Amino acid sequence: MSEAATPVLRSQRVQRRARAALGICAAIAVLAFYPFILPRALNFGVSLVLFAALATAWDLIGGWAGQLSLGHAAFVGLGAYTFTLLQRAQVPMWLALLAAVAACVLLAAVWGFITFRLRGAYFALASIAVAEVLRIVSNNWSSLTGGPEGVSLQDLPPLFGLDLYDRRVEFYLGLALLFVALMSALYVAGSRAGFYLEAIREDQDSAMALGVNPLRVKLVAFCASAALTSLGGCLYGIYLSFFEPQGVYALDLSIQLVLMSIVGGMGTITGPALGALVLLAFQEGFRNLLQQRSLLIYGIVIVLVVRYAPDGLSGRVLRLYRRLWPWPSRSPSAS
Amino acid sequence: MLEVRDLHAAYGDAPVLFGASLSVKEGEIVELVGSNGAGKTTLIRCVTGLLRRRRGTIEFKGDRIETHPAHEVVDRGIACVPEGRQMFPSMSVEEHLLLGSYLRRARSRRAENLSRAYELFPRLKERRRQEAATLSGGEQQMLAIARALMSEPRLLILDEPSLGLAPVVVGQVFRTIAEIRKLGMTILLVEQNVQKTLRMADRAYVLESGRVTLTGTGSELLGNDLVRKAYLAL
Amino acid sequence: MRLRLFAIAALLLCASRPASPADPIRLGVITSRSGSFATFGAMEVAGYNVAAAEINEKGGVLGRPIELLIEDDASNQNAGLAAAEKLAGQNVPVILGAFASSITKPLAGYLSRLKVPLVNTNSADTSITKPGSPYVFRVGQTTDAYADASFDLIKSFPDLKTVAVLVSNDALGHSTEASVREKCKKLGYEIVGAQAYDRGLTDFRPTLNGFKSAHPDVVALSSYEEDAATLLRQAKEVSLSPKMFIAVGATGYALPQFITGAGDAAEYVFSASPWRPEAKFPGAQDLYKRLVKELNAEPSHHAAKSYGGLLAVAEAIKKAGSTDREAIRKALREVKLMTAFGPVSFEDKNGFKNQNPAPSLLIQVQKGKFVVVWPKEVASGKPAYPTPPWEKRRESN
Amino acid sequence: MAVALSVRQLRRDFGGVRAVDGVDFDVGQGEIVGLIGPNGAGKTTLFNLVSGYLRPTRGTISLFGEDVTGLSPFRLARRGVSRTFQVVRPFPRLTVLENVMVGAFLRERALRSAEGEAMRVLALLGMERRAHEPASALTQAARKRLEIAKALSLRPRLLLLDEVVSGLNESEVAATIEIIRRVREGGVTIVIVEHILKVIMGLSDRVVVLDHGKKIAEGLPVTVAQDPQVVAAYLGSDDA
Amino acid sequence: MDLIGFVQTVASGVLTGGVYAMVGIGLSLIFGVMRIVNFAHGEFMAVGMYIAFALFRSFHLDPYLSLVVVAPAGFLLGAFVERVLLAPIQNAAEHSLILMTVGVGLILSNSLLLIFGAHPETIYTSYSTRTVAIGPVTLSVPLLVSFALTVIVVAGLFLVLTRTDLGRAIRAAAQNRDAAELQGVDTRFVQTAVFGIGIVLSMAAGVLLLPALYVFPTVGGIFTLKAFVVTVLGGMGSIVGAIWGGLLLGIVESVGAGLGATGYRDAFGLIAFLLVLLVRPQGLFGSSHV
Repeated sequence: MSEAATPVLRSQRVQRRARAALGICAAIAVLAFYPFILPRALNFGVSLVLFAALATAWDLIGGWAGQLSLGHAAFVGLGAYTFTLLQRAQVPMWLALLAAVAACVLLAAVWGFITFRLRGAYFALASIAVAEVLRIVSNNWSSLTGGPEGVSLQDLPPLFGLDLYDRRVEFYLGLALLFVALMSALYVAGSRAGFYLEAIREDQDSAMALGVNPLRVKLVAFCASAALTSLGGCLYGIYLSFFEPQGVYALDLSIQLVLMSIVGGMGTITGPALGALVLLAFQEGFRNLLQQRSLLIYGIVIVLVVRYAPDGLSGRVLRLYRRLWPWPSRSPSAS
Repeated sequence: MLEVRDLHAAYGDAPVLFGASLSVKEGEIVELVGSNGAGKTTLIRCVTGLLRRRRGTIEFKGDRIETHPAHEVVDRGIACVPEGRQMFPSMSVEEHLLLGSYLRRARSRRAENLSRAYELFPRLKERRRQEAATLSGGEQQMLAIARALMSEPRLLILDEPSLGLAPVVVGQVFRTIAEIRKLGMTILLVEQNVQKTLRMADRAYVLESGRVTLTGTGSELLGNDLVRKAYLAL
Repeated sequence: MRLRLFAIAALLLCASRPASPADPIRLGVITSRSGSFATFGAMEVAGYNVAAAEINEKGGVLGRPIELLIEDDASNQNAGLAAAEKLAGQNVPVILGAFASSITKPLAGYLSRLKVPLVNTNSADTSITKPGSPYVFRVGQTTDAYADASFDLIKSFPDLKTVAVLVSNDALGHSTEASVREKCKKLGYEIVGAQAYDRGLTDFRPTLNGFKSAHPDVVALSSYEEDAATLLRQAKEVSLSPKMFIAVGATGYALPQFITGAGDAAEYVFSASPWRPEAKFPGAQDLYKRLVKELNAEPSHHAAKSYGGLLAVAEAIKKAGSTDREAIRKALREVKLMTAFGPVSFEDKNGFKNQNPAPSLLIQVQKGKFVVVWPKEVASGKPAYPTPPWEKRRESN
Repeated sequence: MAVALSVRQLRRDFGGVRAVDGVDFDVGQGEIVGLIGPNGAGKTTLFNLVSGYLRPTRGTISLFGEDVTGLSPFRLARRGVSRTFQVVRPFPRLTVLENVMVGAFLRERALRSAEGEAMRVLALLGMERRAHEPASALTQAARKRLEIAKALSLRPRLLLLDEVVSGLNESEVAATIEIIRRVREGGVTIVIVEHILKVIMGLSDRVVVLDHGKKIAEGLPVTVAQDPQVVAAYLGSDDA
Repeated sequence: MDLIGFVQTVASGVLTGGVYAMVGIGLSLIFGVMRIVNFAHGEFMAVGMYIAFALFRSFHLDPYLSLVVVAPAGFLLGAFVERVLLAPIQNAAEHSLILMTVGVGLILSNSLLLIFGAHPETIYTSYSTRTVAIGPVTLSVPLLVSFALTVIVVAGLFLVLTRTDLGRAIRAAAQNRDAAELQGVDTRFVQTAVFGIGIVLSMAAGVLLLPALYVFPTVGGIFTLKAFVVTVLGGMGSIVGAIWGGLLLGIVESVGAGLGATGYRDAFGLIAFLLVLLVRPQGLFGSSHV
């Protein structure tokens, strides 16, 4: 093969990233027309962009860094509660948003500092415990959080003249968040930080030998993931306009984010968002039909994906794509 | 009794053996020598069934065993004292010996074999209730040998029994091996300490980079400068 | 290909043609058909179906039959909102639902903004109608109504002075506790203990033991059904013997499962209850039979409330004379019905908005059966009081 | 000659076992020092101590005159210590180039320059043609070489090589030796652990011999190979 | 709380803790041998509860007697799951194993939901509310019986592990897999057996709790968390540790709730769990092997 003689001085990753960047822009552009195309399915649209963003944010730590957090609902809940409670206390909205992000980043820093010393299953176990403790506290500290009765947003002042309760406004806010989340993933995919995250995931000891400080890198990724997730939590709070500890701190919510990433492909730029689309469309499409069976089918999906497509759907698609169009730079001897 | 032919093996994608062959006849003591990384332990792992070979055959008493899992290989009569002794750290000395006779065919004479093991290693009897983790290196090595004998093997494989032991203890271990040999046991020995063990060996094989490069009787090889070179990899 | 296009065009034409008088009136229903509230969702659906059948048997409303579009909220807020949007998009004049307060609250906010009237039949949370919204109506009683009835009974026994409260750690429980505290303050009862517990694996013994040393006259409760039976069994175990056990929050103790689950420990326990077939409301027994037939199982009060709710909606459409949402919303406030569930009307009172002021019943387990003991007008028996201590009961066994 | 690495009275216990027992040695700047000894002598433990993967029970390690005892591996890496692992550890899901880039990022923060640096290292090792293959697809020999490439990508001052030629065939061994020589010419100090003494003897300026965790000999390769104590350690002795 | 109340509270904590211990032992045993954290452990327990419930409902079989059915059923179910779902991926990344058990848990709890409905179910036996008085302290008969059976089961497990060939093979496989193979132990079989035994313990614990509690399809999640807490307190993989961990959790919860923070009851255990992970990841009771 003649290409093999002249090595391409660009890593696959950079090329992939360029392709993904184009794809993201195209997808966001198409999605921007959603409210005009499906004006009667805006609730679905909002949850779609919101969960796609949340799953992408989860994947920063779960997929790229390989730290299986089963407690990301903690950030959704803490973000939503901080924002809502401050907003009720007449704090300006932007300040409330900022505080929500700050609270989650702080939580992530402390939580990560304590539990990143643990590996694998212990980290996953601890993450469940953190979200559960927050749930229990929110449930019982009624004077602050409203307890199990939950909390509802007061009337939100318009933001730049836009009504925040208008589903279209919420949709575009969610779309913006999704864009930011995807851009973060894109950045991770082609930067030093991303290389370090993947190196830690693949082999932490070997990464350390190459000058990577695992605790620091993981903490940064965790905090970034927490910040994005908290913004998603705020939006989720606005969208629901009423929520309770049981709902926003639920283990089910955390698992749903993980599931979206797995189905779409962990540690890929667009996989988690794709997974969110597939799962939510499936769920909404069959809502009345499946009824009780929906979670059962979730379970079966997890088992099948783990067993037969551990790289997720996009991994499968990618492999098929590579089989059809092998990498140009790959020397024949290697295959 | 044991016939290894053209054995190829790898760890994951890393090939280690490139067509090694050797044979052990009933009643013999055969030694396998070679520098580290030559593939000695890999060969042993293939014979005992802990590692699946890539290519080649392993025959024991006329039956092909290369695809058998380890526990079936033991059942056929090959016992192994693995490299690094491989204790069960929080099990007692006696429990190790009882496990040694885990196989059904060895269970019926368990009591008998147990007392024989204690006869052979009186030190173990003193420590029968002690956990393996608390034993000294030499004691652990003795226990590993005694444990292997409990399965009433026809062939005993010893992988680097002197590894990491103080010189005085090494002497004890070799004396024990000699004693076992006197009982009529067929032995395949992997050792680094060639000076001492080649004297005991009926025959020996030199393994270099996954291939057998030299073979002969123990005393032949003992004087052979090539062995020294192969071993020191000079 | 061309044929198919024609077919689609024809379908579209059919869909958009103006409603003829025989067209059914489609009403939206959102309830939990799956997930953790599915059992209650089934009760609601049964109630709605029985009511719809009854209305249609009598010729429907405005000469048109009623058809229910039932959407599942999967016991989940997000799915509930998606369902609401879908129904609103199908131009239903009214939506009934949802079961759980946690799902009803986001629905209430959302549908108010869309100006779609929401008639809720079973959610108990105070805040749904207090302060409420002009578009949100509730048929079921609030915890305040339960507390009113309970304290009417407590007041009638002057030897009762102290109260201990044990509620589930959720919206209903907290609402109940607040109502009880308010009543106690107003009527001068002393609260000697108050605890909330989490649902799920529950060992109440430590808490009950804690109460025991405070010697309350009344133990006021609010629990879901599973906890109710366990709680009374454990009260028996630790011999917590107040003069009265009364379930102010009316979920678990008013269900038949409580009696089967708690066995003899259920005896003498009072409970507020939104509805019982024994209550002397017109057609109550008949409703009960129809519900049993529909469900093939023992119906609960949830089904009766949903039944009452749909009748009220039909009445409002009749009064409005159209299926216009605003007209129906105004007409709902005019509704004054007496049903087999009890009276239904929507009033603004004590800070509530569009709340059915129906009183709560009080029932008591007597010899393994529920007996309606309060209010006297509809009662089927007399209260058994005081509750004998557990030791005495054992002797009598 | 300035001292690159200095180890003093280094000791490490695992439970009751003393794996490294009071070892002293110095490595001069630009030197290649071979570390040899029979299996279980404590060579890998010593490597893990020097590269920060284990904390010494007692003793000190200094690097270019600074005490670095107890520093974590990545801090040492930033100070110029680079190591390979006996059991090679590529990042399997990354390509060869990306594997090396992880290390290159230590000195080059930007993606492009890290890529260039990694490519340069791969070219040095004759691996540039395999840059875009996933590391999991490499043969053992190529993995060993990738391991060296990763270590070199840090532009180390002190390179610790743990059995980088074992398992290679003769021509591969020769090529690797050539690479190591070239690296040294670039001014890098090298400590090499190897079982194949031929390699050590040919490469090293000096040799340190360990047995049972203790240093039993040190000196020129030729002298050490003749040392009866060393021969006994390897081949065993008659009198024991 | 007065002294008698306190003693009473501790006593009921110990009794509940015994059952926690049994759930934890199963989890710990599985982890010790297979290095798998079974996120479906509580769901298996719920399955056990429902089998006992169904047998009681249909045949009026006493829940304690139903152990005779539940134990072999549990072993078969566990062995099946291990063979078909876990064994094929045993060398996969750790998160795959975790997710696989999460998936199994979802399947189990939702199958229960489909079969039995979301409705919580209780059984009422003649002894459900019976108590015995020891001095001023009254204790629940079902809890006492459960505790006694737990003690018997755990003691039996200990005997099996220390006195039988299978038990020694299990411990050997947990401590050194290859060496166990070299003694003739079929470690594939041992893994299957261990997962089966772990599930039997979990399901048996469910049966023992049934007369004192109630069951609903998602009850398992709560117990999975409790089992984690128990095993981490005691040290993952340690059976003795799981016993102490279970008792400790039972007492901490009980006393905490008794002192007037009923709502925070579950939080106590979780916070203790996080603290232990922080300070002593190997558990409070050392890390002695299976």
